[in-house]
Amino acid sequence: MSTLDSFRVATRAWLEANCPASMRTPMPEDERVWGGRQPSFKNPESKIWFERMVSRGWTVPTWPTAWGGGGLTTDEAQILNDEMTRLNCRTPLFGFGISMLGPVLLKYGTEAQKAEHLPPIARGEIRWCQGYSEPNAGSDLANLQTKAENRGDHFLVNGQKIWTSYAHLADWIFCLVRTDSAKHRGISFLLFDMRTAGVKTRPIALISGASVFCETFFDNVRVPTRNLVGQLNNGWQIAKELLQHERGMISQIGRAIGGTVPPVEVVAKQYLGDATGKISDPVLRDAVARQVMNDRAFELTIRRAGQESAAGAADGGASSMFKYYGTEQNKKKFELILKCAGTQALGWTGPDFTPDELTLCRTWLRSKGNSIEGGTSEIQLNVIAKRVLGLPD
Amino acid sequence: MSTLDSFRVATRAWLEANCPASMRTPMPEDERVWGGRQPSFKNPESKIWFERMVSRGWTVPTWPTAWGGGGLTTDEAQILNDEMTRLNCRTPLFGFGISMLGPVLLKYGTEAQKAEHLPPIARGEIRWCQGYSEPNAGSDLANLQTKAENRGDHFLVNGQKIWTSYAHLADWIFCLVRTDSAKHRGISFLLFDMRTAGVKTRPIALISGASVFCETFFDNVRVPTRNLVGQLNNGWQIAKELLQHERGMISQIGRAIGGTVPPVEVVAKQYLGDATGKISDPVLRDAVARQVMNDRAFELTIRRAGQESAAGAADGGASSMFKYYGTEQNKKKFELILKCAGTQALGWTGPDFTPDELTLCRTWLRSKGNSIEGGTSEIQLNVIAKRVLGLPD
Amino acid sequence: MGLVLNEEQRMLQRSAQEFFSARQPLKALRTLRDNQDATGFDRELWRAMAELGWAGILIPEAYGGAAFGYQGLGLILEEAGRSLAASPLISTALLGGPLILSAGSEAQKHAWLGAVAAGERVVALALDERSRHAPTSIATRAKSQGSGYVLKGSKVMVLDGHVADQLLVVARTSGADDAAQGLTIFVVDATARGITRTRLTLVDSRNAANVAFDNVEVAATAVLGMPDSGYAALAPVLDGARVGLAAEMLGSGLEAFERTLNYLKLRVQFGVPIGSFQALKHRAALMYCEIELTRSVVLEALTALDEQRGDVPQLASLAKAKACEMLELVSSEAIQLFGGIGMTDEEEIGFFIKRARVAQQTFGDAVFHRDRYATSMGF
Amino acid sequence: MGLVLNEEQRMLQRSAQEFFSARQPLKALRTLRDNQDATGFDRELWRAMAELGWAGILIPEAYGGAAFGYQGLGLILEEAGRSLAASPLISTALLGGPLILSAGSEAQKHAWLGAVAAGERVVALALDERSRHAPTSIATRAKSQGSGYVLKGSKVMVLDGHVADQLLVVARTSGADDAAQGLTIFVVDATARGITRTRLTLVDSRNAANVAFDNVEVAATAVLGMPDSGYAALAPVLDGARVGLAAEMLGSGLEAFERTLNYLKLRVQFGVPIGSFQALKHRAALMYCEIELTRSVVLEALTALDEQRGDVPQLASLAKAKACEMLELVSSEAIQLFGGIGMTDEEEIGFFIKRARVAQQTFGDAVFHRDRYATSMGF
Repeated sequence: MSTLDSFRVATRAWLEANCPASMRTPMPEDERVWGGRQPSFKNPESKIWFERMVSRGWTVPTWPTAWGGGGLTTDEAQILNDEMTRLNCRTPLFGFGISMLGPVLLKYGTEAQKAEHLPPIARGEIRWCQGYSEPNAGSDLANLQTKAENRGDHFLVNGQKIWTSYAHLADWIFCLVRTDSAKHRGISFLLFDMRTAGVKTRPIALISGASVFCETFFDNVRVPTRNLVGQLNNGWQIAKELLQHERGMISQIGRAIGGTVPPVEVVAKQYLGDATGKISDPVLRDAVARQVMNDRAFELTIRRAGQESAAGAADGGASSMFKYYGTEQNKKKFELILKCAGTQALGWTGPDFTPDELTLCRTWLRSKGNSIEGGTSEIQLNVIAKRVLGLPD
Repeated sequence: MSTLDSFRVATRAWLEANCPASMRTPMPEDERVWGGRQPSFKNPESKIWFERMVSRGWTVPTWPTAWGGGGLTTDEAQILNDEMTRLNCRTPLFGFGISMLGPVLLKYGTEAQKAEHLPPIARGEIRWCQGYSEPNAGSDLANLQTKAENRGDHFLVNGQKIWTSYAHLADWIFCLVRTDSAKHRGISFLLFDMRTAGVKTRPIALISGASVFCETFFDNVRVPTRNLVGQLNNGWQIAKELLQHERGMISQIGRAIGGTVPPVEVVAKQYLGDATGKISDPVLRDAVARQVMNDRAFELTIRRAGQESAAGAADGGASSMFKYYGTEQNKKKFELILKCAGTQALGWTGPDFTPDELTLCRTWLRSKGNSIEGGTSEIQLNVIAKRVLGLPD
Repeated sequence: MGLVLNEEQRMLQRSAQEFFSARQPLKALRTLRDNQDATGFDRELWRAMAELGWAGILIPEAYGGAAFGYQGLGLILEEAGRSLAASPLISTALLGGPLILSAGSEAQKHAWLGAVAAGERVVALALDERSRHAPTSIATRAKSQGSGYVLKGSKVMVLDGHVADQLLVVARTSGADDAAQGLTIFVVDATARGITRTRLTLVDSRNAANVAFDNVEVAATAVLGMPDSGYAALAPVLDGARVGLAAEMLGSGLEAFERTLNYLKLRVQFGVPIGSFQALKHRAALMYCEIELTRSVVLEALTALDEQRGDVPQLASLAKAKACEMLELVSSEAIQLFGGIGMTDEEEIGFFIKRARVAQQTFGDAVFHRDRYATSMGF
Repeated sequence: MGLVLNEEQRMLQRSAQEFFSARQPLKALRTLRDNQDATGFDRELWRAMAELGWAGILIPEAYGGAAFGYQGLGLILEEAGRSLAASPLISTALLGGPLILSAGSEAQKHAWLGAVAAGERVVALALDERSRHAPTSIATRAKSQGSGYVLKGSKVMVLDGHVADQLLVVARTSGADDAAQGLTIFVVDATARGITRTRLTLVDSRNAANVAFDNVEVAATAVLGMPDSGYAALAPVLDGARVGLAAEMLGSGLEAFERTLNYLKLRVQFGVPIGSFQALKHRAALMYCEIELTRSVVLEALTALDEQRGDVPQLASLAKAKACEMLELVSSEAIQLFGGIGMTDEEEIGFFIKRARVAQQTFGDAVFHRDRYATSMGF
């Protein structure tokens, strides 16, 4: 038996022995484990599962063991992933520390920074948020104005961020700040504790109701100079890498959100199905067919891109295409659901609507943000035109 | 009885007495009278009708009688138009001289130019064509490069025009030429005889088959200086006015073309109607409904613009909106007809298709040009955004 | 179409503009929403609107109305649509009053119309029973009992149903569940025994209720007009409501578009106003065309209503379908073009998309009306 | 899906690219058109294609074919679509041969397939009878007479029908006019007495004919496979043809798109390439997405055909519908973006829109296939 085969056998056995039963069921949104200084575990088994995975370093399987990771090779990590999928194991820990900051620190961080920040991320002790957008720096992110004055041993940070996800629940922030007037070459990447004096957050209510986004204000916040990641004024490079990564994540949002709402043809049948299950309105039936066919074509395209990438024929514009098409398709899906369900999909609260119907309405509204956050659809189309099609500026 | 009422009574009587029977029927394309040095009258009665109208100056009712016109007031001209419509009288004479050059000469021409050119236009003796577009001056018309060197008593014209409608049949041309390097302030408006040495035309075949368009070549063409209309280098002002006028005409093209092809719901019923006349494919039926509803809304909007303009509330962007919407709607109409008629609308020649079916196919292809000629749809949208909506450059 | 306004209409338009911008700006709806106001509109303001003659605008002077016609009401609704004003204009001025006028006996008209025109009574139409508009799919039954009837069934999306004084209930007295024949309209006291009203909290924060009828006993005099032929009286009134709603939607679309246009001119990214980007310009120009077309069909339909023309049903479907398509486009584009800020509850633009979808579904969406238009054209 | 090509497939693709660009560029179609060529394709080239193994690409080696499968044929058709090449690939390699293979007896296979694979016989499917694809709406009847049958009826849009050596005629031997049951396929000599073939001159300058059967007598041995159950054999072959045609359409869309993209980069107006205008960029990016999606579904459907998977019918409808939508968009946008020059016959881009509309109608348009997909999904 090859080493990898042995690894697979051992991993499978460990997972089967250690993953609690309820951790093998689909995860409700509110059972996600985010860690942090005040961790919450709605389902007690999620704490057990989290702790066992932390003990293996498998919250971050490919990170070095020195930093709390599992030290796995890419192949081994793939096997772990396969086996977790096979058993329907839940992801034990979520957070921007794992998905965004960790990779940045591994690439750009000093040894001291790695030692200070990576293990707490791996162990879910510190929850991170991301300070990128500002009121006047949306699509034009590099226009950010939050200022960090270099005062020798510290930076003095003043300004405002917006769309800071979970800022009100986060312990630390990684943040793009302006350290020079040159638009792209004057941006730096700073880390600081959200408890630092001068940091304030204010949650943003979205049109869909409550939200995880905040406005975050910095008033003379003192950040130790050692919390600069990478070189001074070189933060834009880091930001670009993270943005591409984020795009990929958001193009999944539609699919994830879709997961909490039944497929469009199911909703259509529920409200418009005749005795045989056929959607009784032929015009809406055609629209539903178009929707599910494009969904299928899109899924196949994502799969194809995966194969191409595995074969080394990766396409630089793929993430923009997926971000664009996935989010637009998701918006169309909800508009179509609204047409099929009629007024029953338009309830805000109250007993005359089922919980599913109320979710439909909120999720429809939330879907409108998908084509804005993480780079608008317009920006994605610009990127495709330029990078993939080579059209001139 | 008011003067206008008397005019109406007399006009009606004259039309009833003088308009031949066949001139009160719908006019096939090939019975249009264009006049010119070699006029052709396929229907002999069209010659009688033409001559009678010329004798009244009613080929150009509002032009002064001194220039061969009818000398009518706007109100009288409206009455003439009403009465001709009432009797279904055909337009006795067509041509760019009447619709385009005449108004320009009346506004910008010298007395000598009016005396030389207007009466022959009114009497249908000279057929005009329009030299505007060039291979590299399409949407960017002001980029035109056809050069007219001022040689004292004459201009020496060299260059090439394209899309010159009926150039191969025209006697004279009105033409935009470059007399200075300043893009917009270096264009002049010249008239010359198509028999002048150095003028050559070559008809253009369109994707729909034969066409009325030509390429027109000028090789050292000598044009007398007195044939300059308006001031030197001020031709762009004239051009802009004519373009707005042309736009209005082309937005009618769809409706005119539509006139030679049955309405979309009639074609759809012909190929897809069930025993009750209902279109049997519900998805295409919905598309047909959408099409005819938008057609109706568009017609109502044109009518409304007419009322607004009569009430002095004219909208500067209306002609662009009509050009844009009318031509796009016309293209959609033919695409829909193709979907309804299936392969029967895809014949090029031959006995297995009816003449109507063959016309459908050619007209579908020709409709694609509507959103290009006279300013592309893209240009119209630019104009609406700028002039009507005030969006910045 | 009656496009060029006469002096009287211009005055009406000006007073509507002033009324809604001063007394019912969009933030009034937000306040009603945030306070979870039990009524859902401002009774004070409704009385003020009635004093201006708007509650009885379609009611002849003989019955105490202002008789200003659909074109006049259209002007008011367009302005109401701009500020998304919540009021019984649709339930009572556009539907309740006119239906009593259309179907009622002289006695019934005299009994009810004066109070409607005075803004003293809210009268709601209890018609639909499904989540998509289907005006002849009526399963609510009225059975003869003694000299009167007993009503049994349930209705959804009854506009202002929770605050109505009277309900005009469309019930089946004969015929199959989806037949136009056999429907009868009853005027029923909204607090009658056996009636349960549940106020709906909809995404647009406007007013509607579901209403259940559990063996509600009504007198024979409650029948509005003739038994079994209520649909004939209802149909033209319903078309009027569709057109009136389309006028409101036109106003909402215009307002959302103008706000978006303004944002495009002010919002700077990459050193220039985002309205200078050609792709956004073209989309704005497209919206402009759709709004212009919608205005034309709404005006034509309003005129046809006042002239009681035979093509009212066709034009009503044209106006409502076009208003639905336009407003779906404009309200969606507005959010996208406002970007992140448009997703916040703090920014008002989001109220337009919420109202849009409810208005789209009310009295038939674009699919419904395209089908109806096609049928009217014989294909 | 079989995306990553193996070495054999890469060689096939290269040879197809070379063949079509060198020997059948787009101007070959123009020449056939302008010369009003009686055959409508180049027999010489067809023989060359057969020598490369393409005529018998779906035929097992045992019957003289190359057995390269649908994925191989898809590569060839995609390249053929780029140059809009006219050849019997669809009629014979994609339909005629495979239908004999699917339905025929051993004797019939041995009798016909070798000649098909050698490019010696053109075999055409005579199926449709209406102007829109309706594969079970068959009124052409085959009545028993003696030991054989008599065929009566007429067929439209028989691809290569005017030059076919044999016709595979789908005729009704029992059942109602639109039933799938009761259809029988006959192999009929194209010159048999009673057959009238009218070549169609279509807008795309490709080959099809209307064929009339006036009491055509055929022997019992002409029945391909079993009487009355021809549709079961035809259905998978027809799905293969839909996918193959979608592959051709993908190639045409790609080529039209690349030519347009190139034009956007070269054409200068207002001092800049028109491809720098954002509105055009966004439209180009949109087309790119649609082409990418089409490629995915075509590849998946080709793979499913080779693997004889159960979801072939669903994927065939997905591929054909998507190809129709994509090519309608791309071919129309191409004309608009080329501007006036695109309207001239001299510029080749117009050939794409002409071919597109015929291909869209062939074997079912997007409306047909969305309906079929919905049915297959149970809604």
